[in-house]
Amino acid sequence: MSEDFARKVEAVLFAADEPLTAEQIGDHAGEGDVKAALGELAGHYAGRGIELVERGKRWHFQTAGDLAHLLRRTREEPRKLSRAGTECLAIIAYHEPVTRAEIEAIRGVQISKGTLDVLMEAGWVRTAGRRETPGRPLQYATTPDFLTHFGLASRRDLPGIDDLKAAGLLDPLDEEALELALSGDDEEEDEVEVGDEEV
Amino acid sequence: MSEDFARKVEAVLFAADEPLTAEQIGDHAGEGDVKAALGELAGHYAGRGIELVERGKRWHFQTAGDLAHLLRRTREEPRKLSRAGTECLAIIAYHEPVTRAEIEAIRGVQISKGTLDVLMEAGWVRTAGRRETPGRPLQYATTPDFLTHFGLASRRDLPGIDDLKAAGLLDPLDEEALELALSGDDEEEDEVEVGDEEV
Amino acid sequence: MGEVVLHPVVEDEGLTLHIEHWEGPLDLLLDLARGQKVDLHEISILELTEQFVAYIERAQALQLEVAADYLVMAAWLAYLKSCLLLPKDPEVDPSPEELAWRLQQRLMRLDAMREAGARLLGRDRVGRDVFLRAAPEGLRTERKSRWQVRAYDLFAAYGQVRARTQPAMHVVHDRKVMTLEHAMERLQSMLGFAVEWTDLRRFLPRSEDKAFLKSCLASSFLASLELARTGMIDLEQEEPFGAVKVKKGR
Repeated sequence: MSEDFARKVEAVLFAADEPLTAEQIGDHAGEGDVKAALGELAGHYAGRGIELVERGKRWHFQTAGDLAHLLRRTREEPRKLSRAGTECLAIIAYHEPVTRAEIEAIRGVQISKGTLDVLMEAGWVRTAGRRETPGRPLQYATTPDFLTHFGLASRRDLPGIDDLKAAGLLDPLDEEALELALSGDDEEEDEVEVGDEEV
Repeated sequence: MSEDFARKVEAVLFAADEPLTAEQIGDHAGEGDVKAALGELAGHYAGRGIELVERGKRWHFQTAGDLAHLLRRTREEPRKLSRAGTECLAIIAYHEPVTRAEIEAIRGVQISKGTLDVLMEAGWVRTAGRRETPGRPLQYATTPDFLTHFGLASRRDLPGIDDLKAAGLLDPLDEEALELALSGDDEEEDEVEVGDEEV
Repeated sequence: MGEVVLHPVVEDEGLTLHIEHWEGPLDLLLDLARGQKVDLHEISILELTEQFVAYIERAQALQLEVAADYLVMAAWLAYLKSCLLLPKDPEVDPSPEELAWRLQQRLMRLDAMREAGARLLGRDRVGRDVFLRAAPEGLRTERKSRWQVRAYDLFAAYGQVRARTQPAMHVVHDRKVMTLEHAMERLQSMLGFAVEWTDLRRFLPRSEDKAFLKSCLASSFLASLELARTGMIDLEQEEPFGAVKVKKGR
């Protein structure tokens, strides 16, 4: 009985062209305990050539990581990120929600125009409302697709996040640090930014 | 050992964007007995939500055929029938079998093809043969579903002209009241109706 | 920074120059600190400061263009260095040690993020290390309209169609009027009495029917205009809206 439902869930996930939430799976598979079926399937596929994984509350099948060498068509990365882009992405992921000024404070340098755009275009970063502080700066955060792409079940899976937290390296920056980081002309840029991004 | 190879074949087939021959599979999966692995996998997946199938010496995974219906979900959304549709349906009900030209003559307004399509899609109207007159126009009539939907035992239960008159539904001066009786969103459609009728 | 800066890098004792993109002064500082020690907790801020300032000074001596924020950092570090070397002044807040600690923290923060980024990129990534199904059947949700209409709407609609298209019969009530012909005849026959100027209204028949009287007045007025045109009568009106008077023509 439950196995019958599990194979429906299996079929739906297999046919889907994007990761699905338990709810979306239920919409297609019909009546049944989706959570239980997902657990059953994940267990069944563990160690096989295909695995069932959860990424940010969405589920999908993917090939086993250890078989990458068989399947990789080219050695090239799917999206080559610049060093600035990589650092920005890490800062957003570990500190989210985070403002542009905070990213710049941590890196000690202004973000060049395209950097955030590239991350948003890749679908890994989204804007996450405005911070209710003077100037109401925009905040940035990661997306479910970010978790999917980097194989993270949730943000708690970010490499070393617990250690960094414990070491206080993810604490909010105090204002002095923000000031120290940015020379006077940055502030102007910030204001311009607010205007730009409202469009 | 052979199981280890089977999972490679499994991953290769899963990630492939088209059915693969045993030879192509071998090119990716490396050393091993592809035929044996395919047999093993086919056995493993038999009866599951995913099936391994061979078509013209090419192999691929596909969603189990008996579950195909899960992939196409229809969601019903309640929508109010337009005024044009309602009038059209009423005319068919009172005058059936009736041709399109007759409906238009009674309404005094042309009807679009979409209007009749909607009524047929709703299951209330069917075609009822051709009228044996020049041009042999199609005739329309109501369906048993129509009676069921409107709680009518038969077409004789439709209120007669006298009933309508008694209810004030035939009074030309009452047109405004009627418009009010028909819900607000009809008004928009009324305007459309003047030109080319919308559904 | 977007601009290209010529960066001095010490190799052995000599100075070689590389055109590179440092990601800002903090980045350069971090690289220098990394050169000192693997554990950033153990670096010497004083030494770091000297290295950075020396770099920038050499670059300037070679007349290379150095971006402003590098110069700002060099100046700040030079200040920090002098504070650290001077005898302690308990009045200064924050203390130079505190400033040095903050700088160290910032380097550690940046370092943590740099490492995190590298570890992130090194994970099993979709499309590089793990693969999704390349040709999924796809799920579709087809929207179907469930048409709704109430029986009342249906009957009302039919009633309306009938009401709209029923041939309408327009009945005009029989009304008593005086025709223009009649008014002319009447006026002509009565003209003999009008030797003096006479109010047109005195020629109207007596009647209780107000609508009929209006018709008589209108027709008689038109008749008087017609008779005046042919010279049979004269017309006079002393002021606008005043009484219209008639007299037999000469």
